[in-house]
Amino acid sequence: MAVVAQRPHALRDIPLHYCPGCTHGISHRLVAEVLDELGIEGETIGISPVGCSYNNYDYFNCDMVQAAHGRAPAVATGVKRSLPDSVVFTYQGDGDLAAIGTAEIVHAAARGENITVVFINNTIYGMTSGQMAPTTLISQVTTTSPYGRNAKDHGNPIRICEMLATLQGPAYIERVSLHDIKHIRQAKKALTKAFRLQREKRGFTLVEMLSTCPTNWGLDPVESMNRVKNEVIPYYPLGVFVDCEKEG
Amino acid sequence: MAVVAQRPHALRDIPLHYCPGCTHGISHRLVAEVLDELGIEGETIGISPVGCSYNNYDYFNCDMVQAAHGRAPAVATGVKRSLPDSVVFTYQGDGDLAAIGTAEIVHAAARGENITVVFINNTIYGMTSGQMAPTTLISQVTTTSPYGRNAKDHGNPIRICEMLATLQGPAYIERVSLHDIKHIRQAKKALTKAFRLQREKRGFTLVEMLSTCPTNWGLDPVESMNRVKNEVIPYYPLGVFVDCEKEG
Amino acid sequence: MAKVTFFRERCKNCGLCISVCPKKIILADRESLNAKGYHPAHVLQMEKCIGCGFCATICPDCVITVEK
Amino acid sequence: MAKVTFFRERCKNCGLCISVCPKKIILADRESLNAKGYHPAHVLQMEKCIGCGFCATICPDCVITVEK
Amino acid sequence: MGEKLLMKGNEVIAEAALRAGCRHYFGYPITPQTEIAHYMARRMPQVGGVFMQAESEVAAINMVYGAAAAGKRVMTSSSSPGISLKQEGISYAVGARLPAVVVNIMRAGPGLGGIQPAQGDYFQAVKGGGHGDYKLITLAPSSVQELYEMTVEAFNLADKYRGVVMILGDGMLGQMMEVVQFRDEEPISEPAKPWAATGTGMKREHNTITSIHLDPSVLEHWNDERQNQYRVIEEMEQRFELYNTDGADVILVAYGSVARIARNVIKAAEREGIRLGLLRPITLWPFPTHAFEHVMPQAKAFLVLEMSAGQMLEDVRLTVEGRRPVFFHGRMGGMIPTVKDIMREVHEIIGTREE
Amino acid sequence: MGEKLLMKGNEVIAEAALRAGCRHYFGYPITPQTEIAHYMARRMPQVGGVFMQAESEVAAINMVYGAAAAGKRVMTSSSSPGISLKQEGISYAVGARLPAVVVNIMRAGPGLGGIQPAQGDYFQAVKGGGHGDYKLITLAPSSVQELYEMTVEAFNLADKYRGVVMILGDGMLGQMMEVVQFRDEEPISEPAKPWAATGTGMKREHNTITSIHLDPSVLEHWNDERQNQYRVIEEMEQRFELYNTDGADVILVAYGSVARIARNVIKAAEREGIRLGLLRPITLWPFPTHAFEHVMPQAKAFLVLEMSAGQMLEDVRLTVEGRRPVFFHGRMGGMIPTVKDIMREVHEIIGTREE
Amino acid sequence: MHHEIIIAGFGGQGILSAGRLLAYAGMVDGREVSWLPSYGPEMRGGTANSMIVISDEPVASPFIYSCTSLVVMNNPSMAKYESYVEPGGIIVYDSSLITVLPTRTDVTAFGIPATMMASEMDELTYSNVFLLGKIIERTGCVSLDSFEKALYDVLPKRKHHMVPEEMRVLARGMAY
Amino acid sequence: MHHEIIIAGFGGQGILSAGRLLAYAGMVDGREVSWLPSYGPEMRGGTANSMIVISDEPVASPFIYSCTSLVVMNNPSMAKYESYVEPGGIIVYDSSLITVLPTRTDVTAFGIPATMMASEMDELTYSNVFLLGKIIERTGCVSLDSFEKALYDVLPKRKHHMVPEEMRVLARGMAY
Ligand SMILES: Cc1ncc(C[n+]2csc(CCOP(=O)(O)OP(=O)(O)O)c2C)c(N)n1
Ligand SMILES: Cc1ncc(C[n+]2csc(CCOP(=O)(O)OP(=O)(O)O)c2C)c(N)n1
Ligand code: SF4
Ligand code: SF4
Ligand code: SF4
Ligand code: SF4
Ligand code: SF4
Ligand code: SF4
Ligand SMILES: [Mg+2]
Ligand SMILES: [Mg+2]
Repeated sequence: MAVVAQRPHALRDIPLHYCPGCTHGISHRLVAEVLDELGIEGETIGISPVGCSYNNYDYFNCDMVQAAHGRAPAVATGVKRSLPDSVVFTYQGDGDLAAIGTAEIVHAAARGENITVVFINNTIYGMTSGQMAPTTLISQVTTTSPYGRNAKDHGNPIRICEMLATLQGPAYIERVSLHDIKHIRQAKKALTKAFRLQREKRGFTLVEMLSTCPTNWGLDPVESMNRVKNEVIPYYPLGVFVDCEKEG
Repeated sequence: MAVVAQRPHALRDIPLHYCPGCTHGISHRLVAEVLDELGIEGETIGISPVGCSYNNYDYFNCDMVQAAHGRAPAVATGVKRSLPDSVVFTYQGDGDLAAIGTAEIVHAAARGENITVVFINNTIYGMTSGQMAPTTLISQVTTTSPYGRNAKDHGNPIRICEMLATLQGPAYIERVSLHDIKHIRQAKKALTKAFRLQREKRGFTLVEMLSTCPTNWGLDPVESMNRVKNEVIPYYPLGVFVDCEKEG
Repeated sequence: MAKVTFFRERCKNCGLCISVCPKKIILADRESLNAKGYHPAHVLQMEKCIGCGFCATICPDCVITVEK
Repeated sequence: MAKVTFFRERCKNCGLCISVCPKKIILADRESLNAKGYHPAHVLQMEKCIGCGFCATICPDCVITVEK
Repeated sequence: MGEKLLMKGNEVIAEAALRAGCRHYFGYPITPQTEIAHYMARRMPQVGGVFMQAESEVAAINMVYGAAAAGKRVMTSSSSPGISLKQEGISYAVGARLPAVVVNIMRAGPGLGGIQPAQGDYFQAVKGGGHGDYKLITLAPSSVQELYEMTVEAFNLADKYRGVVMILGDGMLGQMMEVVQFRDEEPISEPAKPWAATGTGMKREHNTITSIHLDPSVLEHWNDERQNQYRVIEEMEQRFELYNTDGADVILVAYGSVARIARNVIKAAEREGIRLGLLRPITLWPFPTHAFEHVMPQAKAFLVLEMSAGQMLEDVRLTVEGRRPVFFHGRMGGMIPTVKDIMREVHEIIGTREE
Repeated sequence: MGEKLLMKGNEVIAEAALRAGCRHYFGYPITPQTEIAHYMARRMPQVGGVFMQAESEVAAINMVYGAAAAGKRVMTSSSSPGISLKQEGISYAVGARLPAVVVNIMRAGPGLGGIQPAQGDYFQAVKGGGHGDYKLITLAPSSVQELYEMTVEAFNLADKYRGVVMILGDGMLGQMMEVVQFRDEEPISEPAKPWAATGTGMKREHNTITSIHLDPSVLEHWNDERQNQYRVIEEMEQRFELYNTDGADVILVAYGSVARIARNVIKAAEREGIRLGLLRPITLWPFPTHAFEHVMPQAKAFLVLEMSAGQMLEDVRLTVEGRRPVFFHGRMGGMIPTVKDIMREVHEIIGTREE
Repeated sequence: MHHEIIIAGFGGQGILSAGRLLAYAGMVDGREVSWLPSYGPEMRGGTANSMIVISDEPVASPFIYSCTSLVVMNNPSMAKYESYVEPGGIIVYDSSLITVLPTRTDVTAFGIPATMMASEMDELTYSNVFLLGKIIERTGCVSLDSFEKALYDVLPKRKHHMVPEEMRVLARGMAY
Repeated sequence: MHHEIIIAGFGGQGILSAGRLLAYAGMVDGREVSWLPSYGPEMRGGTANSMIVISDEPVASPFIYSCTSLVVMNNPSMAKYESYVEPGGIIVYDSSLITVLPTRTDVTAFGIPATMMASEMDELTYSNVFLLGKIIERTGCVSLDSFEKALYDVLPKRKHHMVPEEMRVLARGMAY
């Protein structure tokens, strides 16, 4: 009998601390599978964010560096400019990347920093108990938008891929979703491409993954997947925003 | 005899400290003329940046608040949310706005903060003696890109208007230039519109002014104007990027 | 025939595998609790399993190994 | 006839007004220096001035008042 | 006094700020103080105030700067790493003479550290974690009721001295629930702010808010004025509590949460017939040197207790200046000192002194 | 020793870093230290190193964190406001035990302040402007030659103790030119860094660089280890200079630029027949307490000189602990102490003591 | 009277709200009270505990090093807190989750399969109420009336209809 | 020997580079030297000064409160620094810019219309060289050979062709 699916080597065999049904676990596995399949675990350095995945340095088998909240792209820059032949990825939540870390992601992208950013957009601050993120949808209720986000007071949610796509540094930007099998597979394809392009030194790559936070959404895991499909994707269209292979 | 041109009331009658031929003086006068013409000097609060214009609080006749480097949009937010019926503008250089202040400008724009940003892009850090800015052109020599900016190491220059235009908060974004009479007049029109829209509470407005820094460019003032025309505008196309009056 | 193995102590009974199984053969084991306090997922009629791997693809906790 | 007045102590001899005057009547006064050490700009043949205001529009230092 | 309510420390800070007339709050979430923001988010819209979640701590403190410049009572709150990010902004607000309240609900450091209670930011608060010579009036409440009273006080002091006031609590204080009773009316004293940037209305000279003075003699003069003001504050605003100090063999010195544990220690010692006193600084700056003069005649030794490696310890030593022995017991990393361990120190000190 | 060169302090720092094997520099421009970046921008590409102008000071310190995590010798530099912005990052680097060198060429504060020389960031450097209990070895050179030697030293110390080392200079030191002579070869000691994140090569367990330890007992243990290490450093790494102290009536205590003025004061006093000594701390942390023990027997009084409101003063008082009178003369705002004013203080002190 | 109570288990088991209810009821009873939650970084599944002091005297430290009663809902917490219980105190634990039983002989221990019982009622949030029932029954730390008032005051309006059922669950716990 | 020299004027007048040349020449002469520039926030037009010490002994403070020689190129600097000059010292000033003449009688003052002379040569950067010439002539703080070497060492290669002209300008200053 052949193995159809099992824990990838790049993911260490310890329990994950995430809430039941949280898609952080899925994206972890996908990243690990790509490291396995491209055979790059040994040359990879991952940067952990501050957010629910703050300690994924325990989960990945490659070398890992934990970064200050929002600063993973700067830390990644420091690592990559020190070890230009390594593979460097950041793993960042939407609070981490789209709020406090805005300057760092914009400038890493603008510089065309040769790193891969795995961007987990669950439209909320998971770790600190469900505050509004820059990505929170209009009328979504959070602990800091208890009456629902409204455009007048809070502005409209930021679409990071679209914004970064105006820069010339990025080699590849795609938005994917983790809400069902088909999309999970597409997510993995996108990740694979991003890491491959990095190895080819093509520049900055980013994969945004629409994710869930069942706990702070107040929904069960399956309902959460449905929310992604029905509410999140309509605002955050899936697709490729930059592809250096298409343009060149 | 009628007066064709004279110092506007909103600009105080003291010498400016800028270098000979520096266009900061022109943009100051334009802002002041608009305050005069809209009759809003008395209700306006301006935010000074850190940059060569750090002390333009001495030059403008309206109330002024000096902000930390890059944080003018946050300071403006604090002022405007305190005095929603006032007119608030920031005046920021490209180092201030496009480097250290990236997060603040992006989020003020995303929130649709009802302020006007006067963005002085002279493709360089003037005050600190001519370092590379995020807006420095490819192959431009600066004190921190002594061999010329190159895309591989430093990335390509960031086009702020284009980037912010992807957000939904801005009501009006235009890029203008100060290199000749015709363009100076267009710049004033843009400023007038921006301030008017702010008074109408339409949201975030930004006018980027392509400017000069004769001193750090190593060119005389007239040559500097020519550089704007021949080298800067081709990379930073003039025009309107967002206009809530066109869209609605 | 396919074989699906659950690392039951790791299961958090999130229900995602249950929701994607095309054969609807995964269930939470209401009779037992793992040390974390969850009723772990398990397959009832293994013979119906087609080894599609959907369950493992969506499981956030690497609970599931699928063989075919 | 138009009249152009220069606040000569404020002038930095940047040359911008000189460059835009359609009548080419503005010049730096090589004979004199202001306290800042600049040869201030001045108009030589005021009668040629058309009062277009270009000089004042481009002057960064509010040196120039134009009347017509 | 109103009815008794069971409330969380963090929520009480928020409620107290509202009662003190604060209608502008700018913050960024961080454990263990996030409930302040949650409370503000719920209540501000109801009272016509502004709650804003900034994009970062840096933005938050600069929004505070803006609102204060506009003459408003304004507050921000955070915890250790977030407070580090605010250091430039705090220095600016002081430099521009803006009244504002900054709350630090400390957690264990350094770095990302942990989220359990600690007092490792004492130096940062009282010596100035930002650049330049400046001081923040720093209040260290020790109960939920005091969180309420000190928060109101903080706004009054900020306005009185046109400066930044810091409330220095820790995760235990912020997270615990205790009974609080609110006053029917708050003792608010908010002076006029003719210096504020509110628009000239074409009726006065323009106001400018700035912290830059390039002429060294001007900037020195500005600083001299501050230092003079600081001396006044040191004289007038010291706050402290003395408990059980008369005839005490050893005086415990502790603030905030740790002072509560010190009370348990005093009880435990009493059972053994040892008399301990507590000197509890309520203002950390100005450091309550007066309190020490009160107890110095009878004090035989001081035992400083902190959840740090010994930071307030330095201020105690500067105050005691060798006149009495000063001992220290500290825990770090989110560990909370135990009565047992402290009693062990007490025994040792008393042993030492009995020789 | 090489030939005599006339160089600017800032440029010498940069050159010294290169000689110490630093090939990674991340910074953001700010007066009065920008020449460090300019020099690096010119030289790094020539030696195959990395000069990067970051988007901000916050980004710069986090890039430093990354490069240090990757095992490289790395440096950043800034001036006061910029250093305030780096406080979170510095605390993180300490927390993750990363060796790095941070240069602060101080200017006057608070806020945007001025750009002239000051020493108002002493507390920030030696007490910890960031959150949590940590210490930075802080070096205070006083000449361009020393800027060179101390910068090399800084890298060695950072690696030796796996920590952040700060070079604390001021605008005068950074901007002045003086003659410097470089050694032909530097005394570099760079240990192996098996802990660095360089890729496992599938040959070892993965390395993790982190500053978070959520279990308080683990974090406390980590902190205890640091404190023990700090005690070792306090014992081993104190550096200071004693000049003219034998038989001195009053000992001047000054560091950095001010120590140079102190030398002028000593000359001026000599002309009046007054013998002054100079105790010059070279390490500000560890504070050179040993130096005080050397001079304590003969010292009658100490006069602390700073370009601040009195910050090192506290460490002097903590060291002297009431055994001798400690006087203070400080200037702020970018003003530089004058020989005349200091002599006036000296006269007063001597007058006092003669009674 | 002076009660020091620790409630410990996983996040999501209602560890914190159970403690809060007790403190609230204590206040209604006119006592001095404090409640201190642990706060982990994890929203679900991490260990959680809350410390409650109910006393006739002002509460010195809300953080306690020993307790008179312990409610425990998972194995790690049993391992950690068993030794905290003062001699003569009581331990109430969820026997459907706890496999490592208490070993002390100087305290009284009660096992109640609370999670299983709650799971059978299809309302997992009841599990801690069973256990609280036992504590209240054995120690009288709070009165039943105050506990009921606490439920009404603490629960959001939309959950008030559950209060009678919760009181019945409490009674089952008391009687177990 | 011990010279303390202040050169002051507007930014852009070559105040800093003139000072640097002197210090460099002093070093070539084998002296101990220091050079301390003022650094204003302004790139052009702000006031600027540089302080140079050239001595046989190690330089204590590069910051000086008085000077033996003063070169001054604008009115504000004259107002500020005239009193710095030690009795018996010298002041050399640009008489084409300075309208407020020195009033001290215990020092020797020389006015040279340096900017006008330089402007006539169409090379404004020479203005300070005229003034340096006078200082060197009166004080002998540096030797002419060293000054010439300083010019070659300090100026970028592409300006080396100007050195002979600069030396001629210097000589004119000395002779003025
Ligand atoms: C400087 C700083 N500010 C704030 C925090 C607190 N904090 C921790 S995680 C987090 C937000 C996490 O949200 P996100 O990045 O969306 O990640 P998620 O938890 O949703 O995966 C915040 C604000 C911190 N640790 N440091
Ligand atoms: C936190 C901080 N970092 C750096 C500086 C130094 N600084 C002052 S102005 C400036 C750049 C100014 O450039 P820009 O914004 O383009 O304005 P310009 O001078 O070109 O008008 C910098 C980096 C500072 N004052 N504060
Ligand atoms: S809080 Fe949300 S994002 Fe965090 S682990 Fe739980 S479900 Fe996932
Ligand atoms: S340095 Fe440049 S931007 Fe600044 S005043 Fe001079 S010319 Fe203008
Ligand atoms: S492999 Fe497919 S059919 Fe088999 S249990 Fe999993 S999801 Fe169901
Ligand atoms: S998806 Fe995984 S964790 Fe969730 S119920 Fe299935 S096996 Fe358990
Ligand atoms: S008004 Fe027109 S014509 Fe007259 S001087 Fe000015 S630019 Fe020349
Ligand atoms: S534009 Fe103004 S400053 Fe420039 S030369 Fe003309 S008058 Fe003088
Ligand atoms: Mg998130
Ligand atoms: Mg600029």
